[in-house]
Amino acid sequence: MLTTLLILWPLVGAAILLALDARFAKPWALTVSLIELVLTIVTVAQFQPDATTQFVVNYPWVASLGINFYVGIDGISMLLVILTTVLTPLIILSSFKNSYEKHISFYSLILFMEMALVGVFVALDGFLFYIFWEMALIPIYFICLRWGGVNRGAVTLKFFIYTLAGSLVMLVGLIYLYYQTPGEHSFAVEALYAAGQNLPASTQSLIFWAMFLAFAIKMPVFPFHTWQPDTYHTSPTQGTMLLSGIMLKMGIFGVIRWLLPVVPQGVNEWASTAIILSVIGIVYASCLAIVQKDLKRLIAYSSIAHVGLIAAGLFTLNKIGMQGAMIQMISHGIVVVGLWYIIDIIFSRTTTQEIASLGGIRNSAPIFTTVFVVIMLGSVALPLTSGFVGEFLLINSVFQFNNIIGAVAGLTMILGAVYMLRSFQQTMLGEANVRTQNFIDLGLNEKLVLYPIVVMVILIGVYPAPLLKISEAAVNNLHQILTNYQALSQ
Amino acid sequence: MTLYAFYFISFLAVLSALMVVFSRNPIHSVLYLVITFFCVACHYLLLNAQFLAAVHVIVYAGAIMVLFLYVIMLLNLNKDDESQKSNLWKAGAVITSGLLLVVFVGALRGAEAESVSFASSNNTGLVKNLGRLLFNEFLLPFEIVSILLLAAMVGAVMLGKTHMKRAKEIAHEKNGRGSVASARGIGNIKELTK
Amino acid sequence: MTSLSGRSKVVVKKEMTLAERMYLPAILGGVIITLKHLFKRKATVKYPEKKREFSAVWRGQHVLKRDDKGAERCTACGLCAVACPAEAITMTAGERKKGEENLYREEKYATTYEINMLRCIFCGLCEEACPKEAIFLTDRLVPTEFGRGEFIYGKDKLVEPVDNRVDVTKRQTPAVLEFKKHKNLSHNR
Amino acid sequence: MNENVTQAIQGVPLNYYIWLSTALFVIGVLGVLYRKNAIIIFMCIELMLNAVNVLLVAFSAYHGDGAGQVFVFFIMAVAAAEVAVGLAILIVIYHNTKTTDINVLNKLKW
Amino acid sequence: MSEVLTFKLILVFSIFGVTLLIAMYSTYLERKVAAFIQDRVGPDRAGPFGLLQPLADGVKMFMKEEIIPNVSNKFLFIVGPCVAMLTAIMAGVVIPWGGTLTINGTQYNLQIADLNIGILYIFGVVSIGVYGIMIGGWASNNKFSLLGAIRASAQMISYELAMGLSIIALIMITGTLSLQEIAAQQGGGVGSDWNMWNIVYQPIGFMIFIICAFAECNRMPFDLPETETELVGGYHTEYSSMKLGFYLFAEYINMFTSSAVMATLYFGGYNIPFINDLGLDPNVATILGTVFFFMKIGFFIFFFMWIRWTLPRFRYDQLMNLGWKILIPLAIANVAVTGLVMILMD
Amino acid sequence: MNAVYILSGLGIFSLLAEIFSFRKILFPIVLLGLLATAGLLVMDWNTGTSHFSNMLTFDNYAIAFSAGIAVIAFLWFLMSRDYFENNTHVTDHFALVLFSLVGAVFMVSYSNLAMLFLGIEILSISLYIMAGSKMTDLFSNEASFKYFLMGSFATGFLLFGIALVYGVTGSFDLGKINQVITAGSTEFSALLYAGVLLMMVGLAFKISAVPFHFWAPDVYEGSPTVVTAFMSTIVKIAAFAGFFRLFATCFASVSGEWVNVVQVIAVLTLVVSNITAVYQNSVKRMLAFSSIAHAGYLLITLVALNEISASAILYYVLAYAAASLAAFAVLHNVAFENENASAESFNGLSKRNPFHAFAMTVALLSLAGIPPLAGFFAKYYIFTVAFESGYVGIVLLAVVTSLIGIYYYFRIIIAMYLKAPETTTPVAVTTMHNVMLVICLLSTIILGLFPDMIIKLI
Repeated sequence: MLTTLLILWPLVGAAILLALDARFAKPWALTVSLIELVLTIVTVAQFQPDATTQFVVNYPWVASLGINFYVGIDGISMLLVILTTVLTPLIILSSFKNSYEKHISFYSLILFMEMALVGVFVALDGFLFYIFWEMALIPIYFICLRWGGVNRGAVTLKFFIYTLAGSLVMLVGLIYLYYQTPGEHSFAVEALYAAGQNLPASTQSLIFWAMFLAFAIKMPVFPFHTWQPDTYHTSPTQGTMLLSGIMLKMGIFGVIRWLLPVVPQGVNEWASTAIILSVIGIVYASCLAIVQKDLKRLIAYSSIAHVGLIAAGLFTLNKIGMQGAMIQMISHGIVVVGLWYIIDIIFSRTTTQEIASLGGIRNSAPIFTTVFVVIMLGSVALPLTSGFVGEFLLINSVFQFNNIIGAVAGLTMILGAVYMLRSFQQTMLGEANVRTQNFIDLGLNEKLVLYPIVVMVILIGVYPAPLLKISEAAVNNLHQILTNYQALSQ
Repeated sequence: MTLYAFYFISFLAVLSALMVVFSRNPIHSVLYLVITFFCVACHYLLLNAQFLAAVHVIVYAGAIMVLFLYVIMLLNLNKDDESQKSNLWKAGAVITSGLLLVVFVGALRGAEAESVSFASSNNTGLVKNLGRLLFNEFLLPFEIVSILLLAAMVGAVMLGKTHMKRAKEIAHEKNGRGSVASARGIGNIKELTK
Repeated sequence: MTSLSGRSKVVVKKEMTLAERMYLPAILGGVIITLKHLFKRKATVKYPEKKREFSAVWRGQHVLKRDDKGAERCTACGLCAVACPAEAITMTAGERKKGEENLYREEKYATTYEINMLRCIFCGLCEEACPKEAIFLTDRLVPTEFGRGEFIYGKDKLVEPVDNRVDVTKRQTPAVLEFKKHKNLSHNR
Repeated sequence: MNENVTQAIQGVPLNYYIWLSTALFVIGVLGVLYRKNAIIIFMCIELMLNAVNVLLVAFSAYHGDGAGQVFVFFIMAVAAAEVAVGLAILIVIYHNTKTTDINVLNKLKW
Repeated sequence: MSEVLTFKLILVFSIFGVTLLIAMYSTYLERKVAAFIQDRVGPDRAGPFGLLQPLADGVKMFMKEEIIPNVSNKFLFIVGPCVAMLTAIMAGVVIPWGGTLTINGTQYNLQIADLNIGILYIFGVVSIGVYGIMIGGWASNNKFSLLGAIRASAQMISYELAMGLSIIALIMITGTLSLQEIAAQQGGGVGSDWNMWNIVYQPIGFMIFIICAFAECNRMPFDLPETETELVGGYHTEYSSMKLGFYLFAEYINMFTSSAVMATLYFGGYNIPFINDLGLDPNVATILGTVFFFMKIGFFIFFFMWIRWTLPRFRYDQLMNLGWKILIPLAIANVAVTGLVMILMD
Repeated sequence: MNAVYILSGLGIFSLLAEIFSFRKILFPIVLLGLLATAGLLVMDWNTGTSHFSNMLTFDNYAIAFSAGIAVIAFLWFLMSRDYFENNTHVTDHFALVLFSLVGAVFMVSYSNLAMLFLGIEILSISLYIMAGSKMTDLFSNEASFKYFLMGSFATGFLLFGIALVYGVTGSFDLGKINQVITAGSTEFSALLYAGVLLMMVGLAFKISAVPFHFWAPDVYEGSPTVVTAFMSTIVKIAAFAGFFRLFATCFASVSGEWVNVVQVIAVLTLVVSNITAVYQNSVKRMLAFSSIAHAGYLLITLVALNEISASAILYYVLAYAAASLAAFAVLHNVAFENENASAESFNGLSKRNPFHAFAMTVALLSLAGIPPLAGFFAKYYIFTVAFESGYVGIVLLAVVTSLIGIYYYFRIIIAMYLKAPETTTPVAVTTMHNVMLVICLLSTIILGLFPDMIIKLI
């Protein structure tokens, strides 16, 4: 029941919001997201950190097609739900000083998005997962379209078609799996697991690619990433936050929940390819990030690099990698939201995001600079920041998989440090120019957003155990399944 | 005997059908089509469908083709003012229909049915039998045809009538211009008398 | 104005009743009228065999009269041509030669005298204009011809033959004769 | 008399009628494609319908089943209705364009 | 078999001859009636009472100069009158001219062909009759002719509808389309098998039919296709000589045929009331019947002419209004009432 | 059967209304009548009666489609109120529309080929006229005439097919034909084959499947927008339901013979129409191509014929109709002066009339097949049907083409939300339109959320 409430509450909130006066939109949206957060906390409090799936709700929805409203939370979902519900209030809060036109629809879209995201993470029915997956696409599309920057029409369309193409292929795969489910056809996750695992290896490979394409586009992994920098660049800050902070995790979550256990043999066969792609992506994105002149694009590419690492770690199929992926998802989400907000702040005060035309902000805005430093360090995975735990585990797992690849993947930290520090140096340090000399330091509102992020970055870096504990059992369980099949196939 | 009659009538039918397509003058086409229809009526007679033959002549030759002729005359299309399609197009048309014919021939060649079971009584074409069928088995379609005809009638009248109305409007516009002028004149007078 | 004859009807454009609009009674009435005519006496006269009586004042083909001795009365004064409203008459005058006294009554006579019968409207003004009582309109019909030219009557057709005089006494009723005596009237001057 | 007719039918194989109507039908199609004058195209369509009628009557006679001939009635009724409507449309067009050449009707691309 | 065939051939030729003869003398009659109605005597020079006048007219027609306009469509110009004539003559095929003659024990039917769809046949033939006029009018390449042709076609199509509807009511009563049977049904003797003429059951139907027959024959007051005051001569403006003669002939033949149809359908055809009760020899009765039939036809022909010289011509819109707004609804009502009465009588 | 009575009665009533000056109350009466039609139809549910010596059979399939048509017609009337009001021949138009609905009901409920033929013709003839109802507009004339020519041409093919089938089977009754075919006398198989294919060609013309589609865009573009809406919803539904009824019941036993052809047609339809739609500038034309594309999706069900095909089609057409009507209603209002509006005329609609923009967005999303709207489930069902019969290739193709579809649908969405409007005047709308849009949107969403409502019907 709690799960249903988690899904429905933002929707109800969005609906009420639509009926409200424009003055109450911002506070109401924040309230809704905070209540959602409270609900999550309640859930976490009741959550048993074991391998079981809890808070299961299972209603028949389209009985004739074996589709059920089947949701539940296990460790992996729990983490991501937490991430979503934590970030949403921050994102909403971050938009308070912006005056978007028609902001009622803006906030209701964000709430709608939250609903879809939570839905994606808790769905235990393949079809339901797909529905939420696509539903998440619509609000973000409209957010980018209506409140985005120049050339947003073409860019968002590209983004939309890209992701939809991937997900449609995934749908085909899902339908195929559905027809392979034993007995009464069903989309339930167990049934799909059973169906997928019983398929011959060649078919599994096909399914693997069908599903992987969707997830890879969403993440995005190297050859499928072309939509991402443009979209990130064009979207309004909140859109970008949603995209990179949470939506990106949908892809990784998809891999964990709907790819690895479904077609283990296919995964076995193609995991190395996926890893290589991811690693190529890391290097490629990092290199591009170095030469970027635009802060937003730089972060966009860094995001590709980070996510590449997560994917690579995940596909090594060992426990460390998976756990690292989990923690890194959280970390990356938090950090990247912070970074986007910082860029937004810079942009709103200097009307530019070009690295070259900035500089010397440190002089006028020390608090801001400090916050920036912490978050940036989180991003470059300095020890004791959140990034470190995840990246360390991930690189470790890739090393276990293959030394050379591991070494290459390790570049991500170095290159990340290079471009992040360089950008920091160029924007914050040095001589102040006309644009930056009157840089106003953080206001209350901004502090409200950034301080929690800073706290979380440090907290997770210092004491990640509670988070790890939430997902540990589930990850172990997953790993168990995979190793079983690895053993079976060898 | 009947076979020769069949050959002759068929030959005439096909020939005049071709002439429908290839004669330059629309009126000639109409007349050739009338000849084709007569041939078809003769075929009906050969097939012992007398009632149908008569109805065919009345409906097609007597009404439909007269209507065609009427329209052609009304629109005065007796000139050869049809811009010819390009030869390429014509060749394409001939080839397409040739292909269609080939396809038909190919499809129907297998249908060389020599033995067809004849019904014991071959009075199907008589009015009485047809009437019985029409008013028992096919009663609903028969009634429904009335709706079809009603719709066609309403539509045709509507199209025709609106056109008349438009002609009136044009006339009215012309008059209207005059009345506008006169109105202006009145205005001027009013201004003058102020 | 009140009608003197009392035959005129006032036209009223009233809405017709249903019975009237069906027209059937009216048609029936019409049909009966025509049927009645079917049995009426026919007005046709079989012309060449049977001729209809001319009225006394009928004006037919002209004649140029001769006097009792057989001499032409016409002196080609041209009054008839002047009087003719249709410009149908034309003539040329000539002088009488010696030895022609029995042919022409006066010294001057018409060498040609033509009436275009296609132009003539048979009004009789020539007859009235003639001071010599030379031209008269008779009760004869102008026969049909095939050519236009043949309708231009010369003297050959107009002058009465000596031995076959045309009777014009009908034209010379006592009233006419009496009228013609009054020389003081402008007409007869 | 009916005996005569039955014999007459037997004298002509059903195939011949199938061929005949096919030929007429194809000529109709040819006309539709070949000509430009809307009225003639329209007439060619009528020709196609007639080909169908011949076929139906032939089948009906050979099956000894009147349904085919009844169907022909319906086709005729429909043809009549179509002609009425079609010519009405044609006249409206003609009044707007002063021609029945379908090439004038190219405001909308094909 | 061959005897019957010979008889049929003789019948065909005699009917053909009689038709032409009657058409010829219709022209004479027309002039006579016109004259009489106008208090004249009409043609009376050629032969006694002018009876040879049609011959003289025919000779005149043949001798006239044959003019084919240069701009006309020559072939169709000639085809037009031929079609008109052909269709006019064809209609007589199904009319029962009399009962049966018994010669040498063989029964001969005084009808060329007893089609079971006789009425439809007549309709078919009549409906293509308009082609003659339309082709001729169009081929003349003259606007008056064309207008005449257009008027003719519109008029004939319009009135055919009402005509058909009026006959449907009749057919509902008779239950057959065969003219022979319809005629036979109206005969009989005193007693149980006595049948009235159809006019008794279908007065309104007859009225509609006769009006439509006027229109179909392009007779006054419906002679819009050839209104000489408006269209010079309508569809035959450009015609001369025998081609014109064909058109005129066709018109009279049509008149004759429609009179025959009217007599057959509504006035008992060749039946004479009570003749069966006189106990005459069947052959004599048949011949008497045929004579009587021709008398009926003669009356209707006379009626055609009578009306012509009585009523003025319609205006074109009046013509159409009459056809579409009065006759067709009336005919439909007639059908409905007939149907109702039939149901009630059952 | 009651539906037929009511609809034809309404048609005649509207003609009488002209005489007795009922014009004012005609509109509500027609609306009520349509609802009554739908209600009466639903009351016949599960009775499966056949009428008039098996001319019409109102089985559940027929009832579902007829009721659907009645409801869609109801919405259509709401949408086209002003079309009727601006027209001089109000009652005639009403009558024509109602008669064409009668034809549509025949097309979904026939069980004799004669009724199929007559249904098609009643529907078409009324539409020929409606397409040309803007007399002075040459576009409209042209559309009408093209529709007419192509419609009659197609009828010719259909009839030839019917004749051949009759020749083989000796009957027009679907049941009897099926019996004969299943009995499997191979003597005439070539004739039968030709007949079936010709009928398919004829019907493919009517549903404007691809090699036979070329008339559709022109006609859709030229006709008045409301008529286009009618054509692309009700007509399409009726035509496809008729098509399906014929091939799924009558010729199902020889499906091996024709399924390849349908497959080719479906593939062509999907590819060609979607690609062509991308290049269209006029919104109406784009919607026309989109409707052709949807015919392609529907054809997939015929390729992969199985027991859930019928319900898939029903669901698809309802979803499609709801979305399509909404889109046309918006187009009608936006492009009121300019019937052939390009995508530019949608520029900034979100500012001129936010509700319309929203409605259009939802409609287009549904057409594009974005979950959780009805359009998605519709496509999904079709994919599952195809999957179940093992046509994975076609499904993949359909996936690709629906991606292309998104491209052109989203162009309008982008225009509405992104581009600056040329004029800032708000788009005026009537309450009727808003009600109609709300109903369309709600049904799009509700159908999407609870697809089982429809799916379990047949």
